[in-house]
Amino acid sequence: MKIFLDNCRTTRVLPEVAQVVLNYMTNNFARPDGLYESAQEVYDDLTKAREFFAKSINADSGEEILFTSGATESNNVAIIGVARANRNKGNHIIISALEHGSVMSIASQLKNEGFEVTVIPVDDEGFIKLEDLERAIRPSTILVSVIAVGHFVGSIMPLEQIGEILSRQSHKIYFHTDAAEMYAKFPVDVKKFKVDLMSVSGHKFHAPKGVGFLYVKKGTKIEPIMYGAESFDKRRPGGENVPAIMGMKRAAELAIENIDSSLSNLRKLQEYFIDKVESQIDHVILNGPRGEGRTPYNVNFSFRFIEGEAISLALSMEGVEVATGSACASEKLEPNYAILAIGGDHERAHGSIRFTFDRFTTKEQIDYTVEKLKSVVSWLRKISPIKAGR
Amino acid sequence: MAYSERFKDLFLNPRYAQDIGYTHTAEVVYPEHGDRVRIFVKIENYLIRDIAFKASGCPRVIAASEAVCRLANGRHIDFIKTLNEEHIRQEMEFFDKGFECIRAPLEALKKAISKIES
Amino acid sequence: MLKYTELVMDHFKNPRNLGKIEDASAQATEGSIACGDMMTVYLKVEDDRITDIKFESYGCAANISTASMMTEVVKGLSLEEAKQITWKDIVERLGGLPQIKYHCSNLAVDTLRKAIKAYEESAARSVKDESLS
Amino acid sequence: MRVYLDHAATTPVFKQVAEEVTKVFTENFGNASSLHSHGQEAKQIYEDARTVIANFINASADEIFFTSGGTESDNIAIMGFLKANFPQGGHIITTQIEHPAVLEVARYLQSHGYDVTYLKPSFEGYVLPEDFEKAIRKETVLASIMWVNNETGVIQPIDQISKIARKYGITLHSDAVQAIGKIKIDASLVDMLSASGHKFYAPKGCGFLYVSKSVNLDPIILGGGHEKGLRSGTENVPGAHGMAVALKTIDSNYPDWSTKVRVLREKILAAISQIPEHHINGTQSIFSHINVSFKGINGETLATALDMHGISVSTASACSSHHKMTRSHVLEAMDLSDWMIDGAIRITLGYDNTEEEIDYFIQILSEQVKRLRKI
Repeated sequence: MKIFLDNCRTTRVLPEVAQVVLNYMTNNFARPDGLYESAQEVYDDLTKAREFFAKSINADSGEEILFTSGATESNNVAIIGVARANRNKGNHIIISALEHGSVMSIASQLKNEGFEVTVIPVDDEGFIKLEDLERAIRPSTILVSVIAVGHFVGSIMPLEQIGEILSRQSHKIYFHTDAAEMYAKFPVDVKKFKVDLMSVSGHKFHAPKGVGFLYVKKGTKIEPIMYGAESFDKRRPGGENVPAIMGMKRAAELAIENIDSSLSNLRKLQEYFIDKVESQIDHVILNGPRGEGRTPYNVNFSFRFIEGEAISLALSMEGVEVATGSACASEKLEPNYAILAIGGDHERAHGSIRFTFDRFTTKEQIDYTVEKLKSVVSWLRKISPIKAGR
Repeated sequence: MAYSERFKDLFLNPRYAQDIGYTHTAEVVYPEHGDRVRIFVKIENYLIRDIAFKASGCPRVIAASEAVCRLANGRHIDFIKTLNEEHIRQEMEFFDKGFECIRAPLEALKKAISKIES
Repeated sequence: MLKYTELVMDHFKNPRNLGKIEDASAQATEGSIACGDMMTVYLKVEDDRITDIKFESYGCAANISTASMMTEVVKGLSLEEAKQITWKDIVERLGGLPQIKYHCSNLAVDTLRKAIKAYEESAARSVKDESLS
Repeated sequence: MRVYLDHAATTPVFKQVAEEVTKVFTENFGNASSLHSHGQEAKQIYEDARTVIANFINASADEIFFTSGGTESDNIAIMGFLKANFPQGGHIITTQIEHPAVLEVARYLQSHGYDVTYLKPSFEGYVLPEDFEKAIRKETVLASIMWVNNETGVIQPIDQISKIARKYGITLHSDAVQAIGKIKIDASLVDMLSASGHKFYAPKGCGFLYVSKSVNLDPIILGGGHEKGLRSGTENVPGAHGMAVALKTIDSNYPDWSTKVRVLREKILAAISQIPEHHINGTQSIFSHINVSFKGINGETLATALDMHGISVSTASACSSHHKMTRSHVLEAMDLSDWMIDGAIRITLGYDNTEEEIDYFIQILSEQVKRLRKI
């Protein structure tokens, strides 16, 4: 059996979606800026896609949707673009401690450019505290970026309350959220969240890699980070990746169609999985929150006395593919910052395993995973010099 | 730009791009667009007995010229004075915003008949 | 990112000489959990020759594999020969490791050397003890 | 019949490429940065693609960086190079006929403390190596000169420019978007080179940047440190694989296909020569390009008439809805007459075109030119 439980990193492209992409690669392959009819058809499809995505997040118009190569680019355009364009208003930026790596790198780049960055901590379940945010706001604050759902520990951030706090300020503070783990999994409403910018990545919901979008609320002052031919959109030069965009649209339609039932099914499955692991394996710690505050797409456990890369590799040999927060699995050899951010120690980070589902994950797969997990954990514990109580 | 069947017909099969014996003519040029339209009319008793055009320019100018001719042929010059851009757009089935170049042929026609007192 | 050879995977799946030696001549533990790697080596020494060796590991795949290979290589060697073994020898025997994993292979050799040193110190002590009596 | 003759704008994805890409989408969909076997398979495909592409342009695999396309490659090359090596400013040489991805970057740099010289092309559409040499100053740090022009198809004298750049120790970037897959490219002539997948029958949304080992760049998209930190973002494995398969396909069919396209082009040129008062814009063009103007006919009008007969070509100048005529900056820089600029249509052939299609095209072209001239 092959079970892919690393869906937070990427998902498979659904056949229905691949079909759409294939069609736009080989049949409707024209560029939307051509003068001829086939190009015009593509232009119309692209415009409809823009409107579809706008509607799917309750934005006002398709013009607020900027297609990108994915969430990393979206995050770059949003944060660097807003920071540079609003520098005359202030040089202070606030991010959370659980941001995606790209946001972290962007923040340190901006520091080099003379911006000040406040990283607000998270509590031991992975939530930011609103009073920390309020305290961090200064007159020079121009942008707040908070991830919608923590991608390691699954905490759903209080976007609505953050938006509320920011809108109460006497000066304009732009609000960006990286919604890579939220879009097409939860209902998303940019008006309810009061966000100005939102990053989305296609390959997290069964669309191809290399495509995503950025919601940019009308009136947002933003500078491009790349320059080139004026295409659809001045904010992002270069021809649109139409096949991938159309594939992303199909993927989003399919996901959103069943969004509520997917959520409730996964919620049950998640509880079942957590219960089973906690009752059948000793010395496990659930990283991140329990219940409603956690995305049902994510479970993250630390297994004490053993190391995560060894666990994930052993599981992979049994056909179960997961991610680990162990330093040994990272190119930089650093333990997972999210586990450290929620107060975990290095051992907990090294021993952490992230299981992330998609809406097709089944109970049989969970049962199989738990069985294999039990044997892998007990085998690795047998060979470990560290034992419980030592 | 998606063109309607009507537009395609006007552009591909213009019946009035011809040479006629005319009584009045006028030309309008939009230099910034590179568009040039000349309208020829044969007028008898305030009626347009024959009409023709020559145009060089974008497809919209050519289609609009043909549309103007089709609308105007056989009509009284008072009717011509009531024509506006909207009528031409209807005739062309072309509603994309902007493209002021499509006004050129109607302007030329009105200029051609402007000296006639009714 | 990380591509392991068949041999590395085999040693990871079926580590040789795993476990404890209850009446070990010497043992040593190296590394720390905070760094993500830790292991213990148990030696049985007779006539300055390693007659048995076992290990336990809290560590990643590369650590488990290099430890396993190291025990195969040194079993039967004299202490002097065993001291000459380097992490490079082990990595070569495994058919290579991803570069960023080299440090994991260090740990196996470091722990071995620490265990040999522990043996030599205790042997020296016992020689001293003998000479005193 | 539908005839697509706008391959310089974008190409259809080869059937076999599309199939391979779809397979990677649905089967080897892992994230190339993950440890598990899905991720490892994806990584393998990704790295193999890098090697194939490197071999294709006489580079080594560690000199190939994947990007989202030509525009991004150009941006990273130019801005990344200056940011890393000359953040305080300097002099840059480029041409008036570059793609906007280079021109817009140059304009941005001009407003941020850099000095830029834009070389003017000859009437035939290429820049002269001696002009390049004359433009070099003590403080010149970078030159960006395209390999093949996108509008005229004119091949630029990169080998001679390369020699001059080497002589003065100037780093040389070339936008080779229109060249890759059509003519043999030796990347070692330059220090950086941009390419875009959808111009050579691979999918949209992927491209690559060749960066010689001796050149250091700063990233412009930051994140998880993918592509050795130069271009962050989850690896577009299907895209990279698609590019490799497309290049391999071109490579193995090149003698047949390039001959076919050359023959078709000759056929079109022969037909055009029968039509009075025309002008071929640019000489020494690549074998897939024809840029031609017919006196008295607006290019957009001719293109529209062709489109209404199912034929897709492009024009360099067109009316936009914003009350202005956009004219080709390339043809303007070549100092062509107004009728040549406003009348230009670009016919770009591809490996998928057939003789039957070209016969049909020639027939419609002659008819429409005749008809429009009457109006």
